[in-house]
Amino acid sequence: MRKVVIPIGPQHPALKEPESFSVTLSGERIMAFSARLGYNHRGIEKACEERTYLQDVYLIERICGICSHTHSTCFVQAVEEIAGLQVPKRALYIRSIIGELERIHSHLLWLGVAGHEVGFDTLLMYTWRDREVVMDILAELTGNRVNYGINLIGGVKRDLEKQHITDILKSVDILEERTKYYIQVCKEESTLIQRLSGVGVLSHNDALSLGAVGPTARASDVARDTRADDPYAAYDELDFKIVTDDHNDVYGRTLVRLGELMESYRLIRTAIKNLPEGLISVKAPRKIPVGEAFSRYEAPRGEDVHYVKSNGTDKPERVKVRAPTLANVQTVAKMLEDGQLADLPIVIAAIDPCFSCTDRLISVNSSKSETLGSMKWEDLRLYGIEWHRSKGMDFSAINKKLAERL
Amino acid sequence: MLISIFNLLVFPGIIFLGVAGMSAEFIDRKLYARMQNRTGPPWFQPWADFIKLVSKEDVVPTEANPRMFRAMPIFALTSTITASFYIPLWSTHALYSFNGDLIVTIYLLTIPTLTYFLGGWYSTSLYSKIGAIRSLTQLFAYEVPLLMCILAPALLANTWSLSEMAKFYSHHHWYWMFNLLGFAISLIALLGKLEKVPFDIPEAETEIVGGTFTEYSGRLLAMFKLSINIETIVGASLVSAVYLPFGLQLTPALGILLYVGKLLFIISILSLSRTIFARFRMDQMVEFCWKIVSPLAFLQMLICLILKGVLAI
Amino acid sequence: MSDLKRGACDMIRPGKMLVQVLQSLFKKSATSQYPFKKSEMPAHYRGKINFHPELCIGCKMCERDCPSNAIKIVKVGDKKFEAQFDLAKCIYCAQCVDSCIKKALESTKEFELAVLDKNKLKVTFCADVKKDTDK
Amino acid sequence: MSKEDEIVQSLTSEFPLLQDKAKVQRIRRVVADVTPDKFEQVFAYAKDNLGFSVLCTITGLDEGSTLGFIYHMSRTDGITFSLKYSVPKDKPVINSILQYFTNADIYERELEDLLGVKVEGLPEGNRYPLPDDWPKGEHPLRKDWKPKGAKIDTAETQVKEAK
Repeated sequence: MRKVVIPIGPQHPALKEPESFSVTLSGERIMAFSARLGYNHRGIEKACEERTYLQDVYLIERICGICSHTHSTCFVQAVEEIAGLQVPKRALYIRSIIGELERIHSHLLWLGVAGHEVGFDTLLMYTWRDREVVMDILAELTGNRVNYGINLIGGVKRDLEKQHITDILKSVDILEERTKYYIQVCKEESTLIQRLSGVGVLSHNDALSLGAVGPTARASDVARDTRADDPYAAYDELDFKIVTDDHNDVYGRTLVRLGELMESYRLIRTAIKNLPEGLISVKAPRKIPVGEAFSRYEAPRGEDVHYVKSNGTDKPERVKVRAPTLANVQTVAKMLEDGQLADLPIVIAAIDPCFSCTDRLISVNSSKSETLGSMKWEDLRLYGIEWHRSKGMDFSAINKKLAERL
Repeated sequence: MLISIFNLLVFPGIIFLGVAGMSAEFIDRKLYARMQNRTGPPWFQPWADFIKLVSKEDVVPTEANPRMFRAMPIFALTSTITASFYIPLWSTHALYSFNGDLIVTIYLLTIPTLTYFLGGWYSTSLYSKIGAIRSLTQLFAYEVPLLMCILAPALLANTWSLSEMAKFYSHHHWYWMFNLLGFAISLIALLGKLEKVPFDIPEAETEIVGGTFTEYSGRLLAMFKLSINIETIVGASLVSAVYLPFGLQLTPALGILLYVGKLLFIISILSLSRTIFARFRMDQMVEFCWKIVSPLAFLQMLICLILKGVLAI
Repeated sequence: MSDLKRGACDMIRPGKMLVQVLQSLFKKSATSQYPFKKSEMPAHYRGKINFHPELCIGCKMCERDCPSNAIKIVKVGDKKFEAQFDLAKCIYCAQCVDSCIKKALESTKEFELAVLDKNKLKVTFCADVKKDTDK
Repeated sequence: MSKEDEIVQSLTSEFPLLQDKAKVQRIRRVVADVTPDKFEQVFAYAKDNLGFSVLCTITGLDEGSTLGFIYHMSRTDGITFSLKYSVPKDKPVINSILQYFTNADIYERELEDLLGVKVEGLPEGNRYPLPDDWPKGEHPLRKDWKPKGAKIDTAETQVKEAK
């Protein structure tokens, strides 16, 4: 059969964010795969150099909507290291608790997306319904469902109150119950297992040599977890198990994430039990002394890495972000070798890609610049009206009526 | 003449089937939503969707063959409506019947799938083409077990006419119980025919966007959607006529109620399977149909043949 | 079916979710009827910012710290300041609330801020009138 | 002696020129500065003999007259090693490390795009992360690069505009 090259993206129902893949197919079989990343580049690294550390915390937090706590904690850790700040224990514990809650919400989200990619929408609806529990808790603790804004250079902004603690414990109990059910579903529902098992195989050695991180690596039996290897926040005082699996495929990645959910519940319980009393932040200077720091954080998707260099002013000299997806996306080509088109969405989804994290820059365009041209909203609207008019459709009367009503 | 026009346009033609199809879509979507713990759409949602599509512009891709592209939805719609004429709905009489209408009905119900293939193929879009090939591959997988398991009751009844079959099963009250295996198989095949989860491979949106219908829009898409809805009703009617042929001699009012009940039962089973299964992959689907479903359909035929000998019909 | 060979699962049970799915039919749906039934935000929600002009001393710390340059403090009279907010720019991080030493700024629970006209998102809190007059 | 000190000692005994250049930044962080010509030897030594088997990322820096490159590597016990070297800005050419780490190409392409350095030995492929129609010679992470024609909306420019 003739080979066809089909584009997956930049706009495609399987991709939740714009990113372009092209797949060469022979029938249903994938012969070649190539990726073109960068559609989400927003210039955050450059923009960080133009802003103060205080503002950068919020900017960095908005790299990604799902692992926002990941990035802000990782950045704040680096800055605190340069400034030599001794962050209070209670703040570290609160950071860990929020981090684990974030992991829960991210993994539940992933499970739903995975279900959707293999046409199992019921799993999507159920997990996302249950995810609301943890989202509500996060909103209560931090003031918002995403972009928590709880980190501060030198600590955290908000304290955990008694009410919060009972609420967290209550919702963790609910979620644990539900997660046990999902583990059962994933281990027994045969139509689901058929779609996950033996798909997107990444052998142990490939995972090592391609530098896979997070659940992707752990499902290939690579026991690598930054929380244990390079403890940050309060993880050196918390006891937890690194969840690994030797299935090497998407099924293994599902089990690892579900296992991590169970670990997260346990972690939150111990963290709350051991929560020390005391301050939640120390005062940070506006100007950070000269220095550099390299900070690592285990995001839900894998190891997140930040490098910060300061030059003694209130603005950083250089901020470098390496999101986990960038490390994992290189394993996708290997996973898809000899795969089928039908498996492509779930294999891409199985690394839990977050392309907003991965790409971070696009130039701020002006409408006048020719090379970097873009259209203003109003121009686009007029263009649309003109186009429709040329096709014999005139909406001006309706528009007028609409304008009057508004 | 007038009666023919009435039959064609009102009952059991386009209006009745359209209304029934839309209601079936609503019931399916509502059940699906409720089973997923959602609220689901209001009753007029399928109508609103249909009206919206009809009022929109048809876009025909420049690369596509416009004649084929436009003709396919019409073929799909007409063939499904025609198929309904040979199926006895709540009595033992179909609108038209002759010995062999069983085969004609199945054949007519195959045409929509063929039009999906041709429509997708002539759209010339890559996604459409892959969807088209997939729907054809799928056709070969489910059509054989469907035909075999529908032939089994016909063998038992010793006729090729749906109406005659209905009469036979009305006389022999409990004989339809022998065909329950075939009923299950026909539901599986119906899922494949209607391209619903777990067999919605030809339009798996996460893989190939809209599959066959990627390039369709406006009225043409509305017609395809309507033909799928009508196919649901016709397919469910066929299955209920072949496998649930009881209560056909009741008064028309009770008969209609029973018929609606049977349709609801079949549609709910279809929605339920949509809810609790994940989508199959093409190779798994073909393997499943050939290695599991076909032998079972063959078994059903065997049961009927043996019964025929034992009961000496 | 490679899973069987690999021993991936303990049990093969198609339709594992059947029971819960059927139970859901008789449960109240989890959908929130949002625009018809307003949802309540938690106590410390970071919504639209409110400004108390009488407390402001014009130190402009909020203006300096705002990550998105959404605030402008303007002197309108003797020890009287007004705040101009561009809610379209605001990212609702509530850093200004933390930066304000006089607690002249506070987060409210208000979150339904979508409008068709972008200019309506420019809110000015006037100094002489205590309440937000722009609304 | 801690593991970090052992690493530093091993490095300095193997490469005497690293005498004051390799140091322990803090627990689990080892940093070193090398000259461009010695970089590859030290890099290979760290990978093969010291067990730094994971390449975390490559950071590119604009240091005024030079461009700096930091290769962050980590190993399973959590120790990370940041190896840095600089090349002059007027001759921005570095060698690819693809032979050591096959996953390095995306990081090196990022350097090519954002810092305008030529990476020798990088095979043809899609660029990352800038758009395909991005003008040549524009490298956003260079300190002298400013978005062209764009209005940078800061407090200062707002004040200027008001005047």
